[in-house]
Amino acid sequence: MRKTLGMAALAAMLAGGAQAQSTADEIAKYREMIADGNPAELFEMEGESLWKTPRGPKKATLEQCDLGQGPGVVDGAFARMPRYFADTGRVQDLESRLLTCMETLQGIPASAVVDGDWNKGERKTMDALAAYVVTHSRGQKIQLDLANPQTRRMYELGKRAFHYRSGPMDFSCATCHGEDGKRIRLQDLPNLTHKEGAIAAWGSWPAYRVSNSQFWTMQHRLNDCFRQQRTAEPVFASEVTVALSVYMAATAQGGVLQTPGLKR
Amino acid sequence: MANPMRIRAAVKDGFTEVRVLMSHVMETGQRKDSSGALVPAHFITELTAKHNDKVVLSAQFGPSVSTNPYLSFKFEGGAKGDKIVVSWVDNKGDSRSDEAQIA
Amino acid sequence: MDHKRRDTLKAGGGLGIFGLLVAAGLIKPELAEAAWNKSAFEAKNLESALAALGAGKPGDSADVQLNTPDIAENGAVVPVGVISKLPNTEQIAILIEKNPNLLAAKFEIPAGTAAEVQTRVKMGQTSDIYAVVKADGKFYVTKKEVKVTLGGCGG
Amino acid sequence: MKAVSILRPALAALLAATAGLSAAAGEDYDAQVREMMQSSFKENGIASKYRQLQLDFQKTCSALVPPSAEAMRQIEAEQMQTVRWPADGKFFGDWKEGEKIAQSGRGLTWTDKAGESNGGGCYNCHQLAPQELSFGTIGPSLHRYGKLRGSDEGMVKYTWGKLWNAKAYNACSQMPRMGDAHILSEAQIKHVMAYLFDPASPVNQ
Repeated sequence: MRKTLGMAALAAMLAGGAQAQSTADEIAKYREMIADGNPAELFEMEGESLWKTPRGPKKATLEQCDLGQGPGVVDGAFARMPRYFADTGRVQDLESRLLTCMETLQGIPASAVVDGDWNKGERKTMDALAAYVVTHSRGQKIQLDLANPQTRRMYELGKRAFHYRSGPMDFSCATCHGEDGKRIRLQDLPNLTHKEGAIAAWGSWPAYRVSNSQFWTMQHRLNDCFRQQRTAEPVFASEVTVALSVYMAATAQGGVLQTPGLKR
Repeated sequence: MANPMRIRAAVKDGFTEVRVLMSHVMETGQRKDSSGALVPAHFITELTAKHNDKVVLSAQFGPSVSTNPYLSFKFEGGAKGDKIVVSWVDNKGDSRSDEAQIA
Repeated sequence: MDHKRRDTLKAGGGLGIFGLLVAAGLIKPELAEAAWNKSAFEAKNLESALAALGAGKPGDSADVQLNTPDIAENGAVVPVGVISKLPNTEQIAILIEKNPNLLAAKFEIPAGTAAEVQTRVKMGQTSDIYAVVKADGKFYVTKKEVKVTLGGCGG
Repeated sequence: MKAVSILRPALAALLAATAGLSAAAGEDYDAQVREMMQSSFKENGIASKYRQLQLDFQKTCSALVPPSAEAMRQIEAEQMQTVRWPADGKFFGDWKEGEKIAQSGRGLTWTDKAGESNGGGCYNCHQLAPQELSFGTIGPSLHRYGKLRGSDEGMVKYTWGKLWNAKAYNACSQMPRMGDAHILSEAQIKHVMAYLFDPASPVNQ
């Protein structure tokens, strides 16, 4: 019985495969057509203006924010993130580092973002700021400092978190993102355990999503991955989100950033 | 107040190609919010693009145009440094006008 | 000129935003007068939309090209390009048959502007898209089906 | 309710144990990850923090090194015990209802509410009816499922069991345990069965 089942399944799979290919070609054409004129540019413009606007109780701008390349240096900063910051003693991704800058420079408490709602208030500000910063690493190579022991530790944690199955559907990140050439519905799933897929994913988030006209940071992306994975909700900028980001960015090491991206 | 547009204009083969991204919700008036209430229609109705002082395109939009509208077109002539001005108004009377130089 | 403009601005209170834009020289008066074509944009079927555009029964034309994908990954953003090879093209309209309001956009093409526009539209479901072109006072049409799919996990 | 009260002290004990371990072992990443998978998450609506705890087979199937054939067989045997056969002996419902369940990917997220009927999410991973172009490829195509495989008792029972608990046939299968994990009700699984086997179902066209 096992044998007949295998043959039948194979025949059905081959029939489905040809159709899947022509659909994939059409979807590729669709994506090419919308690639020019990414509305993420609107968020980037807003982010640049917010970066330079005095805000918060301290009425300060973010122009002295140190994203790892020195105070105020935005160019190329995202290509080296997440990274270890001595002043906070933590490995930080872009969003958690922006939280630090907003808190120390502007006096805006991190809780305004961490406990906030998506697309509202300071979390919305965060979206625009991220759009601005990542645009200034577009075209640059992903270069994580993997010699740093703290970053290395986060990589190891991230890799294990990626494969951690739990919840009512037994899913882990790897369920959908552990193999080449898979799709959910029509959506291609990058294999994040290999370099090529990791570059496709890490290298194109944050991104504008046409389905809801929103700009999504990696924090937002990961949050919604976990939602669909049916876990509890990851806390904004929590250790697991940074660890997974280190795992993805390290796997994508050397790839070129196309940030900000344009997504379904 | 509405957020600024992003306007890019470049000369190519005797034509100036203009690409515009507008920041606008383009609400259809048919969508319900989380509480089930209808979100009122809010969309750009009219747009003009000018090269120096000459209208090079005018358009009317309905609510079927996508959120954060994109538009591209091209006109004859135009030189590097010339001014392109794009203006829109929406059904609530909000408006926005931005300019860019031909690159 | 300046004099006249100042006078118009002074009277600006009653002009509304569009009037102010005209007064400020941002928009030509001709455009302001060519008000938004309410009846065309609110038309619920192809016949009445074409009638409101003054297009009647346009003839098919291979000189009107509609550039869209065959399948849209998401109905919220469907790229649509229209190119007219007809001489003296003065107007291009994009209609989506199965949308609640068919007419999506209408472009006036002055002399010197290429009869070639690209924009993005929403589609509620798989539908024919029509490009209606007015050239030399006559209307022409071409259509193409775009399939709208459901992406993502649906969760 | 009873299960929760049993779990609560167990969770506290586990957390205390993992915290101790990570401090003692230094670079015991597995223990640190178990702790992180608790501390980085918060409850939201129906998505409780207990979801962060791993069942034994989930833990085995999360290891960076794939489990041994023996460990897999053991899991499969254990999971087979969970399969509940239809109480009235009837395996098939209405394929039209089955289609709706196959199409819907809703349910059990923190934006869903308790008591809502869940979808099966079948199309997320499988091709089924040929006219639905939007299908996933994580699982094999199930187009013409009944037509190609027939509907003898063995095939019907295998399919029911696979839907109830896919881990009974493949320990680390990516497919959720539709029946065992209370994602779908018995009645819903019958509808999905009809969608797969009924000669009139679009799946078999």
